[in-house]
Amino acid sequence: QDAYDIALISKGFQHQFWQAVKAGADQAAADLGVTVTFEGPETESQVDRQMDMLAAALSRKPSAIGFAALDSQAATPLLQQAKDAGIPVIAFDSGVDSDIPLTTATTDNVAAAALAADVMAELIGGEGKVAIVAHDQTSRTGIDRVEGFSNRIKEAYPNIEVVSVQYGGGDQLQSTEITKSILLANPDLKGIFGANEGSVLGVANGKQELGSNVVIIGYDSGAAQKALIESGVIAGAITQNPVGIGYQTVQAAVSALKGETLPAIIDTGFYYYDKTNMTDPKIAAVLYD
Amino acid sequence: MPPTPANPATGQLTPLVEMIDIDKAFPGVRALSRARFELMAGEVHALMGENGAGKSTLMKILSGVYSRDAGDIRLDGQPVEITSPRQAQDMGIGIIHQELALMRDLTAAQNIFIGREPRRFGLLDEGALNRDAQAIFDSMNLKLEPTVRVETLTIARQQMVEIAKALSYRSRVLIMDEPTAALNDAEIAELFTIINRLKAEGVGIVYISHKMDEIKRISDRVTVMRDGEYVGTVPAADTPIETIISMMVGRTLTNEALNIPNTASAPVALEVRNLNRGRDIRDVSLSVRKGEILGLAGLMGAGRTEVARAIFGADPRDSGEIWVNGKRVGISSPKDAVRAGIGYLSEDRKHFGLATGLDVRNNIALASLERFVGPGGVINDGAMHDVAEKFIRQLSIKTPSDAQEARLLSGGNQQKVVIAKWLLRDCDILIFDEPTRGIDVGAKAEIYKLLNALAEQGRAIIVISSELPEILRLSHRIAVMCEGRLTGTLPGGASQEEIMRLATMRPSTVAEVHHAG
Amino acid sequence: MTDTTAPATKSGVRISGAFHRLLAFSGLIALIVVFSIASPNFMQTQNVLAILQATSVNGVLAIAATLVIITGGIDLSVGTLMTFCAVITGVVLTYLGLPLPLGIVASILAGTACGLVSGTIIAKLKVPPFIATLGMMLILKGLSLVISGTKPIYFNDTPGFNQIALGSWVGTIFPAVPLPNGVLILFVVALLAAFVLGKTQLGRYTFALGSNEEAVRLSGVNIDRWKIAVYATAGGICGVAGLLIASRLNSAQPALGQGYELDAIAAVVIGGTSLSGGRGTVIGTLIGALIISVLANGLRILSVPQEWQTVVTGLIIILAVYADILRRRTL
Amino acid sequence: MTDTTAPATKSGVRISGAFHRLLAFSGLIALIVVFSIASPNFMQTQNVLAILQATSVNGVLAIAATLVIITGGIDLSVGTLMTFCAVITGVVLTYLGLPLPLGIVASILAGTACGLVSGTIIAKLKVPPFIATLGMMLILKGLSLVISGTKPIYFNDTPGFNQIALGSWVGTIFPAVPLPNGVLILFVVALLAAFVLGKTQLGRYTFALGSNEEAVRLSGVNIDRWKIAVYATAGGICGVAGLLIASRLNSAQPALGQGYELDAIAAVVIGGTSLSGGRGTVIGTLIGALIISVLANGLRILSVPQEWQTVVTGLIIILAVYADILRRRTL
Ligand SMILES: Nc1ncnc2c1ncn2[C@@H]1O[C@H](COP(=O)(O)OP(=O)(O)OP(=O)(O)O)[C@@H](O)[C@H]1O
Ligand SMILES: Nc1ncnc2c1ncn2[C@@H]1O[C@H](COP(=O)(O)OP(=O)(O)OP(=O)(O)O)[C@@H](O)[C@H]1O
Ligand SMILES: [Mg+2]
Ligand SMILES: [Mg+2]
Repeated sequence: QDAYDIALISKGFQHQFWQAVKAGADQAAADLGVTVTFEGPETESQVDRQMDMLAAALSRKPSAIGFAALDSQAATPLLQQAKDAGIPVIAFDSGVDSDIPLTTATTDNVAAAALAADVMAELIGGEGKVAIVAHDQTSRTGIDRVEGFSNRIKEAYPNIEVVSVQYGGGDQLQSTEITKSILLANPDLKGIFGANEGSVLGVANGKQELGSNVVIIGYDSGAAQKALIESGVIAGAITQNPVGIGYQTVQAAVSALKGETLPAIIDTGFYYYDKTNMTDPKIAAVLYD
Repeated sequence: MPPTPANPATGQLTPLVEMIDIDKAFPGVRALSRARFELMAGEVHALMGENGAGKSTLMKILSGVYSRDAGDIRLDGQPVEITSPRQAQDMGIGIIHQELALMRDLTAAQNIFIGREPRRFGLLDEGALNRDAQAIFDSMNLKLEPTVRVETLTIARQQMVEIAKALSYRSRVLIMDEPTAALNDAEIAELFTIINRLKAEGVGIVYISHKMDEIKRISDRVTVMRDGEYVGTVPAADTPIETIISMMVGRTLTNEALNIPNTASAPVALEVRNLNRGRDIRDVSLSVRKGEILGLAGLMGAGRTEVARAIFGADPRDSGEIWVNGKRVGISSPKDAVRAGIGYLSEDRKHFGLATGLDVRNNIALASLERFVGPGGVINDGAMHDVAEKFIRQLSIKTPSDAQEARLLSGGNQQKVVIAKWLLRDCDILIFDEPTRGIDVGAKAEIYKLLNALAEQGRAIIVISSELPEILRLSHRIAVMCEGRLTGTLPGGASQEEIMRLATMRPSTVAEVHHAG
Repeated sequence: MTDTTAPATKSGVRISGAFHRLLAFSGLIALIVVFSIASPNFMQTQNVLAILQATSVNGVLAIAATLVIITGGIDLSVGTLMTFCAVITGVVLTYLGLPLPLGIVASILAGTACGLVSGTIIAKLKVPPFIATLGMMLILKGLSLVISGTKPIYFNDTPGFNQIALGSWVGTIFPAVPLPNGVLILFVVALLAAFVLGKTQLGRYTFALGSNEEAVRLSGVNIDRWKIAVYATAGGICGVAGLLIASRLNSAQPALGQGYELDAIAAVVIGGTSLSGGRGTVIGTLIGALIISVLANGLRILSVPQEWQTVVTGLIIILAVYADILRRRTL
Repeated sequence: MTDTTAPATKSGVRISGAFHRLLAFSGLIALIVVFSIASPNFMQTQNVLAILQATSVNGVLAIAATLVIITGGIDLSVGTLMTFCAVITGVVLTYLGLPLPLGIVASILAGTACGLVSGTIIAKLKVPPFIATLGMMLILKGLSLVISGTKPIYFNDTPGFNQIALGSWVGTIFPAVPLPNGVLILFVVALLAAFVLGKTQLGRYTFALGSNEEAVRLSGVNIDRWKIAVYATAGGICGVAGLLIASRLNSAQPALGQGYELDAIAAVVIGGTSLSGGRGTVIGTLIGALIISVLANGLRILSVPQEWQTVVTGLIIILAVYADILRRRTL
């Protein structure tokens, strides 16, 4: 019998977060003796491009599909097609509003961003102005993280104000320019939350270019972010477990193919990490370079 | 202004068109200053003047292309404002522009009826369109497919399309700005038949040309302009050409005969052997000696331009050899030709000659830029300026400075710029295709002198011209083409009749093949 | 821009050019043959339909771009205009709860109106098309986000809306050919556009403007009006694309659309239309759009890693156009 | 494309045009005045430096694009070529551990080589510039990912690398003017490009090619060679941009770059260079690039919501170009 062929359609490709998911999937593929492919659109707004990728993947007749929906409703007809063809679907990263996926390997982005808000509040002493530099105004992760952070601030920290929310497309250069404008427009700014890796690297860059000492809370990891946390430019960051997401998605797909039952949700978890606990094996395991 | 003569045909006294004290200035140029013009119904009124005198500008004002700065325009004695080409058309004023204004990607018929397409049920009726165009071509005795794309036509044929287009408007006033510049005797005769017919129908015709013989043949009155100003209006019949010329240039020109030395013993500079290219060039062989001017004559579409372009490497050839100074040279592109010492002046200055966006100076230097390049590829603009000034003086190019953009020059002055480019390049072998197209009498004489001087210095020159007098005046020898073949070579003193005989000598086989294709 | 198209391919629909047209498919056919051999899944009905479906939106946008490019202009706003029209449809159908036909009309009207504005800025204010439509692209992108509140608008309350792109009227008549309506609509738009270009005054002036705008003006034609009409028509076609994409995603995604102009223009140019104007065909554009989606689909089917997909796509686009140039030269 | 630029502005650097040039700043100055009034933070030294720094990468890319656009071509690959050069530098400095000067040379050489390839495809194979550079854009994008292993390459082992963009040689001499080197490099590149365009043979042919390529060919000029030289020069300039961005981010980010071509071309066109070729100025392009970054910075400083920023940017780009057209018309 041929090795299982598992097609992963993600929300992105070039970002280090997605590369980490891919690395986890590749690892699982090697461990379990299956083949995986990994694809994602240019930006998280290209819902239709993701549909084309999903359609092409279906044409390939894979054994199973892993899918991180940019918009779960939009994908419903194609997912139905997969179900009709007897191809098991595993959702990952964010949930798919549908009963077709057998399970979802995901992080709770809203809760994770709220944790970032809590840390931020603590680090700036519970009052002052903060800003958010995020990657995308309309994608699920963008919305969840911005809302998770700002809602938490609003509810729990009346003396903290989110003065600016801007979006840099996850592009470091653009995020750098945005950060500089925010810092220059708000000289008394206390903290910035960078809502994904590209954004937070831009924020750190902007901070350094202006020689500011604003508190930065990041998201995800990657070699650069880890180094910046090490050196104190970034106070700390939320990490999901992208490698775990990738790994578990493939593992769940294989289990499904073998007819095993799966839990409804595989929570891959999130953590706050900083200089002090980065080398903690539990944390180190979920960080990627 | 002399008293307005009554129209000889109708005796009517109100002029069809009056333009009074028209002023027009462009940045840096005063194109018109109190210019005047008057046109009667049923009259052919020639508008004369040196290159840059303001003829085209005045007529563009009449046809709604430019707005005037000052002055009055009257139509049938009534003052009018003409603010757009459309409005001029509606008033019955049609114009054939000097610079062809065709849509190159459309067919001949589509060009003619642009804006007035015949329609059926709201849709374009291509059948009717082509039939109507064909009817106009027939009335002009012109053999042209209405469905041919104008881009593929030679400049002369494009000119015929423009004429057909102007005729199709059935205007009361028809302005022809150098309609014959690219035309041959046969087509000119055809055009004159049409003009006479229109004249009889009471159409007023403004006729601009630098071909002096035509003025006598076709026009009733002549208005002369100089430097944008009105000089005078004279009856064509009883004014000697010399008088008109001196009104134009402000002095009398001596028409010195050119001395034509014998070159029969000089070494051959350029030899073309068995040149072929599709149906356009069939087995053409010719040679030019050092110090010789070879005239290349033929009717429109005879293939002279094709031969020149093939020699120059501008178009690929199917077969044939090119020998320069006794050595066979491989020419597959213009740069090879120029390297071999061959220069080619195209008949179509707008598309193939002038870099219209560059200034005069750089256009003149375009083929010889290396000459002005110093260390590090830096251009010596001072030297370039000096050279450009020299040509501006020598060819009396009318331009505010050598930094004027070429596209802002008058047609004739643009032509002079292109000529200057090749004079500067100083090639051993020069092929000039319709070199005096649109050039005024004074400058023409200057160019003839220059060509002669070049020949005397040992250059070999081929002149392609549709003007037989020009060919006869310049050439040591005359080669004649018909339908892609060389039909004969005549000595310099040949008669027009001999040339015409060779130019129409079509072997029956050739005719058959041509029509079959 | 340098015009490298040979005289042979040109304006409008003409029967004499049919054979020539067929040859133009050669690049596309070569791709199809290669992929069919490389993967048994490629030529299966489902995948062919997936390719066609993937072509539909870009194809319609490319047809809009074709009209504008033939005039010698450019339209960078096609992608975000499509999104804007989708959002307008969302407002009409979901927010206002009006019936489906009104949503359809609204999308096309909104597209036409925006095209009218672009056209007017270009024709009357003489702003270069690149700038006018770049500005429009940004304005519409922003407005889509503003109007939708930066959230997708779903069409769950309009049953049948997703049938516009996903249903199959053809399939209900000929069950063997379950051609999705989206593809059918692409073909209908293509036919209409070819008809307009070849048979109507608007089409004639489209070519004439691109060929020599000044000459058209000197011929007494009201060029402003016709230019505006071309941009408005292109806008209306983008409205159709807006319906297609909204229907396909059963939602109006307000952030989508930027970057799509490049794919649309690429399809036009791959299809042999010259960016300098005056010449171009709708069928060429369709072929160009198909080449793009066949390439994307085929490489995915073959499981080529994504970074290599990009490299190969770039190479093949150049090769396909070069092959087309060779074909024309030897013709 | 319709040529709407008036006769007055044209080729090269010319002193007589100095006053005219100054006026061209008016749109930019208007923006600066408005933002200065609206926000006290806008005109602070640090913010001015931030704006200049933000202009540096796009400015350099736009200068590369200017050269190509003046020939009547287009270069869509500037953004991904920049990234490719950055990645090459990363390979040389970080993977191979070679000294800094080699990394600099490698970036510029890589850019020149890629430009050479694009230019050759355009000149020799007669592939339209749009397609050739679109293909290049994709190829280089893919190759950057392949070479880097889809991971950023950091320059941590090359101390001083980030001084290329962020240090301030000017500041060490005149401490009052802490002009970042990135901005200095932009100015140097601009001066060099203006010199090449205005004073050298290459520049002369750049304008001539855009004005009437066929006339240049029929003048016996080896147009292929010069065209290739222009694309190669533009490529080399993209190599400089690659160094700038890598130095600023202290890393080569392989995924970045696509989309940057639109900003670069926009700067060129806002600066008054016509897409139909034959005319254009480097100073215009600089102004265009500054307009874009002043606008972005100012709107952010004012904390305009992002979706409205987009709308306003679109509007102002159209208005700025329109104002420029009015100015030229009344001149
Ligand atoms: N658009 C323009 N801008 C600047 N100068 C112009 C423009 N059009 C014409 N001129 C100048 O106006 C003068 C008159 O030009 P015009 O074309 O009317 O001459 P012309 O008598 O028709 O000459 P020709 O016999 O060479 O055709 C010339 O000096 C020309 O350079
Ligand atoms: N009836 C026709 N319709 C269209 N094209 C024609 C016709 N007759 C000849 N031609 C074309 O004319 C071209 C030859 O003209 P060419 O310009 O070389 O000749 P020429 O002697 O220089 O004439 P011209 O005086 O027109 O410049 C060929 O390309 C030929 O195909
Ligand atoms: Mg004239
Ligand atoms: Mg000829």
